[in-house]
Amino acid sequence: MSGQHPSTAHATPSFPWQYVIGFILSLVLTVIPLWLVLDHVWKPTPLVIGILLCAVLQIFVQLFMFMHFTHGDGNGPAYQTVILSIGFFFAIIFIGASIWIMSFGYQVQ
Amino acid sequence: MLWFARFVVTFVTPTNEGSVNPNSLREIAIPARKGERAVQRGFPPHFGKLATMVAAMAVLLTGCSPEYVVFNPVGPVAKTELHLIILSTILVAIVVIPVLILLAVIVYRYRDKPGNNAPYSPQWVDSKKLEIVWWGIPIIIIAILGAFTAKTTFSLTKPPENNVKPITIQVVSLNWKWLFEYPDQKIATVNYVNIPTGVPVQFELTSDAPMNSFWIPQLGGQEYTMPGMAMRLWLQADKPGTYSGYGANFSGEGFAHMNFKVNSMSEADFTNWVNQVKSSSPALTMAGYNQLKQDSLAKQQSYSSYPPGLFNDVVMQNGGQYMYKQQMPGASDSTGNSSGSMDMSNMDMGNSDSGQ
Amino acid sequence: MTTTAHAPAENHHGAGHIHVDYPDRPVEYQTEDGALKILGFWVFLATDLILFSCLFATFIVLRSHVDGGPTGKELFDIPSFVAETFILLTSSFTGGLATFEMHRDKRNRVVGWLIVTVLLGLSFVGLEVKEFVHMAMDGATLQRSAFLSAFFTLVGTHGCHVSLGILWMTGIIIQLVRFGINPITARKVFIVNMYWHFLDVVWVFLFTVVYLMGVM
Amino acid sequence: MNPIPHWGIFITEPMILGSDVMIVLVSVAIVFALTKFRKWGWLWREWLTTVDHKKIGIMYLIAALLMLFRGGVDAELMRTQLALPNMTFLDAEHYDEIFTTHGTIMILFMAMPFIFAMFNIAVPLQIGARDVAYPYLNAISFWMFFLGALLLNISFVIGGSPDAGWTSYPPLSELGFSNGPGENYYLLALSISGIGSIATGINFLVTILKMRAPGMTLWRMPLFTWSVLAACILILFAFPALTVALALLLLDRALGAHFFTILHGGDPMMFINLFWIWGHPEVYIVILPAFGIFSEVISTFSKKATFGYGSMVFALMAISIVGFLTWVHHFFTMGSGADVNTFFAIATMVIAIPTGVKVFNWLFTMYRGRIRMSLPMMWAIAFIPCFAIGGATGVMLAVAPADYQYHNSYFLIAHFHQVLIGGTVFGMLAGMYYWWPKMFGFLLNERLGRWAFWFFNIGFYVCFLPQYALGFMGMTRRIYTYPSGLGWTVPNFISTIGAYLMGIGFVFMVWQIIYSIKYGERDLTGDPWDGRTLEWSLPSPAPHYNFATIPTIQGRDAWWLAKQGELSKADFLPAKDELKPIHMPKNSGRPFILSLWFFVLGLGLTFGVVPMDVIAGIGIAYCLFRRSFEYDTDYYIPVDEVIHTESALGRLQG
Ligand code: HEA
Ligand code: HEA
Ligand code: CUA
Ligand SMILES: [Cu+2]
Repeated sequence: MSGQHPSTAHATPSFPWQYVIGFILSLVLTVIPLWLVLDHVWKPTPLVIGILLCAVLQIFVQLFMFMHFTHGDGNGPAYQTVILSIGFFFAIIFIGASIWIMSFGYQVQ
Repeated sequence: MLWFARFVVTFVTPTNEGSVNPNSLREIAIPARKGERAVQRGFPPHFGKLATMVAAMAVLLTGCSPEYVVFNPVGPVAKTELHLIILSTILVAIVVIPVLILLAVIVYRYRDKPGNNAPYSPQWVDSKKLEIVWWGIPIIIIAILGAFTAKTTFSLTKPPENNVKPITIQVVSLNWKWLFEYPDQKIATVNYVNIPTGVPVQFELTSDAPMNSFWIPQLGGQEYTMPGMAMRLWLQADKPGTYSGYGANFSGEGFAHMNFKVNSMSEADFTNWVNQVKSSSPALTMAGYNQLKQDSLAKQQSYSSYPPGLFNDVVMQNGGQYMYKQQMPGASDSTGNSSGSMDMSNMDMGNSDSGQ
Repeated sequence: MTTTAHAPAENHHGAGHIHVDYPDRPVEYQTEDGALKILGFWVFLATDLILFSCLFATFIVLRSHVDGGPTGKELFDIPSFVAETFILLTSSFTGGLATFEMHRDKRNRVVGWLIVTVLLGLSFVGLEVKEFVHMAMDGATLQRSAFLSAFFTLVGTHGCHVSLGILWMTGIIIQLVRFGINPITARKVFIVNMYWHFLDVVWVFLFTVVYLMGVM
Repeated sequence: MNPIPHWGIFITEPMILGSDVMIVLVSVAIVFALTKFRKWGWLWREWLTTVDHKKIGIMYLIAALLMLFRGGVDAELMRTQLALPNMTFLDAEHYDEIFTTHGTIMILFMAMPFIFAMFNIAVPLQIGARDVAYPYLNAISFWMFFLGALLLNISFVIGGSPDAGWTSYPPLSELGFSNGPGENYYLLALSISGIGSIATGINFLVTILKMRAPGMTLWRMPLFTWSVLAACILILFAFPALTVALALLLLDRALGAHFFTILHGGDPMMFINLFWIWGHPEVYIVILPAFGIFSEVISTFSKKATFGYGSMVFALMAISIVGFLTWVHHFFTMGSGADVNTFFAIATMVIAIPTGVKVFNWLFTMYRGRIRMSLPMMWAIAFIPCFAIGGATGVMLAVAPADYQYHNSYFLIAHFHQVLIGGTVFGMLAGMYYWWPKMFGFLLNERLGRWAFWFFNIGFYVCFLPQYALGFMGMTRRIYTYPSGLGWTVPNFISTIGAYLMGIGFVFMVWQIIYSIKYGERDLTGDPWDGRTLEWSLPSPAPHYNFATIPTIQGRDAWWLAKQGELSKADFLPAKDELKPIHMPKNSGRPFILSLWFFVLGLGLTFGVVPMDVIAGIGIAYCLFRRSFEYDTDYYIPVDEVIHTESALGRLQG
């Protein structure tokens, strides 16, 4: 996944399509959960899953449309893809496991 | 591997009487004096003179003395735990002992001495077969150990005995003493706890001071006492006797002195004792409790009564961190947890407003 | 004998003074040092991600510990956090446009978009401060409950990140004006925008987990 | 408020005073010597402002040895107090402070700088780089660590030390129960040095990923470098959790927040959770580099490549990932639930599998090798039994229901000293002996080193084996005294003797170093151990640019292959006509000054002196701002100079 990024000024497209599309997507992905919550149609569990899903999609928008996530310097792999993936993995583990741990099964009710 | 011999001994011979300690608790509460030589006081004579290391090693090796409280369990919980300890020791020994032997042999055989004619093959640095062996054996061992661990972990959440009606004792760790309340008998004690032999005891644990840990090695393992929470620990004594209990989690200056005694006695003796406490001991008032709560050491004490609901009040005094219902006005408890299962009601966002 | 690298060139990245190791890479990657720093910044973002995840974990665990005090539902003002969200999303976009123009070597446009981004950032921080002050005046302070401690710390940490980003971006704008686009300033623009997009990602989760779930 | 009579106070205070006087005297002596020999400029130019990884490594090493001494003295004091029942040598207050600083210093300010010393000394040389990816940041890391350590150490002199254990659990560590500055010292010292650690993690990760010499593919990397890579992953994803835990506790204490207080819904258990999210990976952070060193040392001194290289690499990575899934084993007894405990118990045990594979591969590296008993190898061999037993008791601890009996007992203390000392300390000492000639250009005296080795090793077992027995006797940790009659006396007494033996071992080590500085044999070859990896192709010590020309690597253990004639040795020597000017970073005083500001900030926060904090904040901001506007950060070493240096070393070709 080495960076086949336009290397000079002249190879860059003249209109920032990628950014515009990304922006529109991010707006849509914000409006949807907002509407879902304010609209009160869904039950809590699917609602939470739904809005979290939108949030996760937003990550992808920022990473791929804005942040040049898969571009490296053209010399060797784009290591950040691996490192950030591990980072996301642990972030999920830490949050999920903390919730699980802090639920205290041995507690007297 | 010194204690290993002891495991074997414990495993094959029935355990001797559990009661151990000649010194009473009051001695512990007395501050240590300068120059007071411990050796002269209540030190079992068969230990001989302390200075000789040989004797000392012998003691460690035989280890048959009742001082090894963990190896002298007197209740089903501690016994189960001891069995796991023995099992895990044997399982890890299966790999570790060969490692030690291999190391000794290899280092001896392949040392770089002139005239050493052991083979030297610097190119031999890979072997699929061997690697499969030493990935495989640990995997098998861990699988066995893991299975036993899982089984026991779940089984210890239940009362050790199903046919006998359990009693409940509520435990509050204070700075730096232990308060025991008997909700059914309505009496309370400090720094000692009497329990009927053969009856499962449900200890409910909390703290009105920094967190501590409640540990009676001969009856079973410990559990934390934490402010704002009530935790459950099942223990049971199978034999009458006096056992040591410890505060196991550091809680400040007086922590070293947070020991207590557990007396296991027949149901009849227990009832007698309860009646005796009821008739002859003072009552624990709220003022008395507040006094007791102060940072200090304490002697053993008995109370004929205590403020009703004290335990619950202690748990709830700051809102009871995890008592969701009290805290989130308007929220319903749709999850309806039962004990021992996961309690996610206070975090599960999906359920948090199902009432609205 | 070249003993030192000289002060950055005046206008164009092709200008001779900066030591360019890889002329045919995108401008931010043209020096060895720049390439290393961009990867290093990615790694830093991974650590920052963990930092935020721990704050999120704390917030979620303490979310219900309101101690009889105000809850999220009572506190959060929907129009205000929705406005904050759209402002930040837009600023992420304008920051991206700055990177885009940088690759087209349009110094003035880069500066322009960065200024827009900074201004949006400022209004975001302004709204947030207003929100915090409002809450504090209603007695919902950091000291009131575990929930509020966690709320202010989580959202505040993000706010501090944004504020730092504003200062940093301002510094880079000045450098752009003074030195133009060259491999060094380009790398800085690129990195500060990575940072900015990352804060947008974090905010999306604040928006979802703290605010939306708070008012559910 | 204090129920326990302070009998020990008259003995203890002079001890503390004594150590303070020692510190002051040594400082005065240093100032005097520097002035007398006009060395201030030298100190500033060569050390305080250096960005050279080799010098930073040496400074880490010196700091680590000093902290080993400080933590060791703490240990000796504790062991003296515990030698007999009802001792009054230390009172509760001082004992509590001492075990807290002992644990904190040993892990954060001894083990961490020790591994960082090894990172710095060896990694760039092993992968054929001229420096790390960010030399300037590297200097910041060091000075942040150093001033963080200093902050904790002055607590004994100014204001009082922390006394809630190295784990610092709330609510004991909250304002309500610990209201002195001690706890603040702990929080700030750890935060400041923690920033440095994260920076080091980033630095070495990028260095290893991006700065390898041509031909040095990942699969040709020395195992020590691999272990550093694995440790960096652990650092990156673990340390932020510590930062958060400390910061939140600080918010509680300084601003009245309620994260971990008992009041207003705070939840102390969340601190425990966050602390161990960091804390468990932390122990693997300090062990993995030791594993790397053992791989290098065992292979070098057995004259055989490491057995099962692929497995070794895989095991390192597996440990670094699975190491993140085990943290609950430090609080099985908190009652998180049978499901939670089971999951984390099994995840913990799983670590034994890759670790065991490593042990077997080391054994089979020696098998059919030729084992030379030099000092590094002695420590490596001593490591195996010690760590195998300590790891095995770790697996026993991981059996959750059984841990209910071991938790917070001396069984636990014995376990972790066995892995920390038998693993990390032995490993770092092996590394120190191994790379010492590379660092300083002379060899350490073998005979004194052997004395140190035997005293330390025998002392170790005498000290810590009895502690397993104590655990089974119900002795809990962190008690400053115990009554007689429980059977604890004899094992404790033996243990104390062992601790003294280790102390003697350490004294021999210091003697060995001082003696060798004067009389040590010079290392003229650059390759005193008949080494295998790239660093041994360089002269000892290496020139400050490391490699005049970067060699192209054509195999694993390339230098060894070259010596065997399988590759050309000439590849590792610079050729005159290939030399180019060498691009190097400039020295800078700013890392030191920036860290000083952090130190001032820490001190100000510790005592709540707001003006101090404001000034320090401005200082920090100014340093960062200046750096951002600084473009003149590097220079070129002219070819002439390189030629001069290399031909003086007799290495130049053509
Ligand atoms: C360098 C540091 C280090 C290392 C490497 C380890 C390694 C391990 N540790 Fe340890 N540990 C600590 C430092 C370390 N630990 C510290 C400091 C504490 C206490 C902190 C405090 O409370 O203050 C602690 C506490 C601690 C606990 C908590 C106990 C309690 O508080 O009640 C547990 C429980 O599971 C545990 C388990 C393990 C395990 C399973 C390993 C494994 O990684 C070990 C793996 C190694 C082997 C198993 C040996 C080699 C293998 C073989 C020879 C072959 C295969 C073997 C088998 C199949 C059995 N450790
Ligand atoms: C890498 C980490 C590390 C290392 C190397 C050590 C080394 C030692 N430790 Fe430590 N220890 C910890 C980490 C470590 N420890 C931690 C994390 C804790 C938990 C703290 C807590 O509970 O919060 C702990 C706790 C701890 C306890 C339990 C305290 C308690 O709970 O009450 C004990 C008791 O025996 C102990 C003993 C020792 C001893 C004897 C050594 C010996 O190896 C020390 C050997 C001595 C030296 C290396 C140098 C000494 C030098 C001299 C004496 C020279 C004197 C000469 C002159 C003045 C000229 N340690
Ligand atoms: Cu810890 Cu409840
Ligand atoms: Cu651990």
